[in-house]
Amino acid sequence: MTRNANMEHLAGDFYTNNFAKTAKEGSLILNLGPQHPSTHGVLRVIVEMDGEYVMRAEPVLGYLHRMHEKMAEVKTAAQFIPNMGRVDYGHALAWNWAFVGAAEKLAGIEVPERAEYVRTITCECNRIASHLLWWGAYLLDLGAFTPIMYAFDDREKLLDILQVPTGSRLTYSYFRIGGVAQDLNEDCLGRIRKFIPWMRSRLPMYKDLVSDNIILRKRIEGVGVIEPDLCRSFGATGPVARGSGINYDVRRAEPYSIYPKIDFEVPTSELMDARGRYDVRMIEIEQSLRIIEQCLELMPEGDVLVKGAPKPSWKVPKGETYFAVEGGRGKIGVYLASDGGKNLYRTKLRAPGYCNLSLFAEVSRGTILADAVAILGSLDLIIPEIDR
Amino acid sequence: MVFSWLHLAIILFLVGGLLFAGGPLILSYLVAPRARGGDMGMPYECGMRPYGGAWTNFGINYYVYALLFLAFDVDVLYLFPVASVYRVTEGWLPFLEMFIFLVVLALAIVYFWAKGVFTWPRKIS
Amino acid sequence: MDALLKGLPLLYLSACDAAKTGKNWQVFLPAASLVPAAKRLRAADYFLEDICALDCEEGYVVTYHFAHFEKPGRPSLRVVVPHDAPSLPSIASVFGGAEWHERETRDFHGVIFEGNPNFVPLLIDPDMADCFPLRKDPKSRSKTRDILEAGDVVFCDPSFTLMTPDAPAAGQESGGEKAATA
Amino acid sequence: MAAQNLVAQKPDVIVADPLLNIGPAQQIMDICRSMSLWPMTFGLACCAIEMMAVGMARWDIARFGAEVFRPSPRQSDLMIVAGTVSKKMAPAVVRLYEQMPAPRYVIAMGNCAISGGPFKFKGQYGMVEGVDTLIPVDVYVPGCPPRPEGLLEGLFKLQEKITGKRFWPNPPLNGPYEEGM
Repeated sequence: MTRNANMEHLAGDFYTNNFAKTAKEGSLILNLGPQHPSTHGVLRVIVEMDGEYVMRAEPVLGYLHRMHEKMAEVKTAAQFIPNMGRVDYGHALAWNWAFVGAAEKLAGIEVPERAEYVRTITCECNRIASHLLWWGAYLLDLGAFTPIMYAFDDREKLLDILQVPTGSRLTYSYFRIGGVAQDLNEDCLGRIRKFIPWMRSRLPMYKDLVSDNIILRKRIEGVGVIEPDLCRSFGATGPVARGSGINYDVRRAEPYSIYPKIDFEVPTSELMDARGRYDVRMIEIEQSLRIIEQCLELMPEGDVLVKGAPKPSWKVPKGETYFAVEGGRGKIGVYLASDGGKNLYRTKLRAPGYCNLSLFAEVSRGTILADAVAILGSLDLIIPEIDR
Repeated sequence: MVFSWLHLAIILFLVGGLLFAGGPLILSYLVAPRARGGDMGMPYECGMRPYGGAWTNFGINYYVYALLFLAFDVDVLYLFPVASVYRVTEGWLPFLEMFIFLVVLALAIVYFWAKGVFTWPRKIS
Repeated sequence: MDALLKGLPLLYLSACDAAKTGKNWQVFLPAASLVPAAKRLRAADYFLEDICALDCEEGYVVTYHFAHFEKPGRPSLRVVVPHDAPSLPSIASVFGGAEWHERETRDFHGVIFEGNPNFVPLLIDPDMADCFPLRKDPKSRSKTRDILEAGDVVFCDPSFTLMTPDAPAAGQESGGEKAATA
Repeated sequence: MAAQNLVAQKPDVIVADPLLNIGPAQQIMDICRSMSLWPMTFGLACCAIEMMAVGMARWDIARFGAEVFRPSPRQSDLMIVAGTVSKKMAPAVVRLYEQMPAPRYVIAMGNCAISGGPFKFKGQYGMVEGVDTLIPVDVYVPGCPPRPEGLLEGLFKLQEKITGKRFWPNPPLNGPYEEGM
């Protein structure tokens, strides 16, 4: 059937024309486009379909490019911290930590002991909230509406806890260079202590309600198999790599802050498919609870901001540095280069979602569209982190 | 043809049905404001301009599903008369006959199942 | 690390102080030996973390950060490309993930990577594909030696003057223990 | 209202008045419309998560009729622009707005959608500063991201704009809830 490309309405745009150059004649080219319920924001995937099968997929990015790296050049180090809360609103505190840690590493600033513990507790709480957000949204992709209600119910409890010290619900700018902005008062610590048993009582119910549900198991088992070598070739880290049996966690590989003193395991799964990634994230929620518990006991007294902490007009000293943190989605890296000027000379943000998504084209070749959506959800994507 | 109240009821019922279905359509056509122009006429594809028409050829395995549906559609056709008289029959014989009729049809599903029509393996071409 | 890159023409090889710069090795390469070095790193099971271009006076310093799942340490390969003709061979054939990193560097700095399988703008709108936002205007660029750490030099090609501190005052060799993790 | 937005400049995009335009009937129609606004899932960035939180059990937008988040513009009459609109996304926003049947309303949620918000700086190259330069906006909900209560208040403001009357009690200004305002 000749394709009536002359009709202006069906002419496609720059990316589809570029994609269609190497498309097989007679295959259907679809946009799993920017405005799509399963892309969690504005990720666009062009797929070449043969009936139900996805023959070829190409993610197109940039629909939420917010120029973080350009902003870093016009702002001082302290002014850039709110940006860190908005790069990845799922696990914003990990990005705060990455940027602030990089600046401290470059300037050689020592953070007081209590601030390290406050950072670990809030970052792990944020990781649980991020995993709950992923869990609810992933089940929503696969068509189940109830789990996201439970997930958000628990997540709201966490947001109420984190809202007290940080002041916002989602886009935190709570860390400062040299410590944190505010201490965790008794009320907040009490709530965290009450939250841990509550969450532990919920996880078995999640396991019965969802994890062992035959429909979910049929949808994600054997779907989206990612070999370890593929992870290595595309640089996938975090639960995506751990779901393929790679025991790599930045908290263990490049230990920072007080993680060496905390006893927790790094869950990996040999299943290498969407089920493996699902199990890894669910176990990580329990591990984060264990970390928070130990931090609550070991936390010393003291102030949370180092004496003479840098003022907002503080200039980052000359030199370059690279600091990596384990975020909810993988290895978050911040590369700072400064020539001693008022603003940072160059800031490069290494987003885990960016590398995890780059292997989607490879993994989704030849699957049916429903599985491609299940693979996309299992990669746990937050689009502003990918587009930066 | 003798006119009886039953016919009137049927006609009224027909008109009621038409009104019930057509009413909201006509009403909304009259009362609702209408938006026109811009990309209203363009097929919606996640906010992007679609590439090429959707008039492409389909995979063969959909044809098999159509066959299966047809088999069971006709099957139900035969069950209607049986259902209407089933109450007055007695003994197990009619049930047994119907059971054999259904088992023969179920063989079609077993055959397709064995051929792997219901599994959608990954096609790495 | 030097064992890994033996036999390749290098410009400069130095071990850096990981506590401050986060990197263990810093290798300046000519553009020609980029792909062979990437192949060796791929064979040694390193994965590409990211590609980041630094706009300095001498040109764009394109830095490839690598990391390893088992072995700690972060080697970084650096290539200096001139401002007027910024082009490099693509390593997308070796590391699949490099295709996006290279397209992003092209979007921000305009560095051309030959051999990239799908070299269209990735993050920037195709209509304004040539705005190259992260390019600095010439007067606000600073020298590479102001930013980059020299580290303790293992090998330095005589022709390579980028990192040699011009004035003795700037010759602060940062000692740093020799993190010779290959 | 911002300077002429893009859609207003397009001569062929018009919303024709209904054939049968009887005042009281339209008022009843407006009350029904405002009580069953179907928003389109158009979450762009951080505000999308707050929009999801509004749909969930704690803030429960279902009490006000707007629970059904339709993915397609064809079946929705309220577009909540929740997040930053980049220049690459601008044509898609305009196209989605034009593909919505009349009557259609727009809530600009979050500072990015209102005026570019935190990403407005000198030398900014990739973002549309304010959705009202693209499409006509009915209600602006400030905040970065606005709290779910803020979005609910925005929905009430839109319902008030459609019907001219506020149906829900005003938020307690100081102290406990005050009777009818």
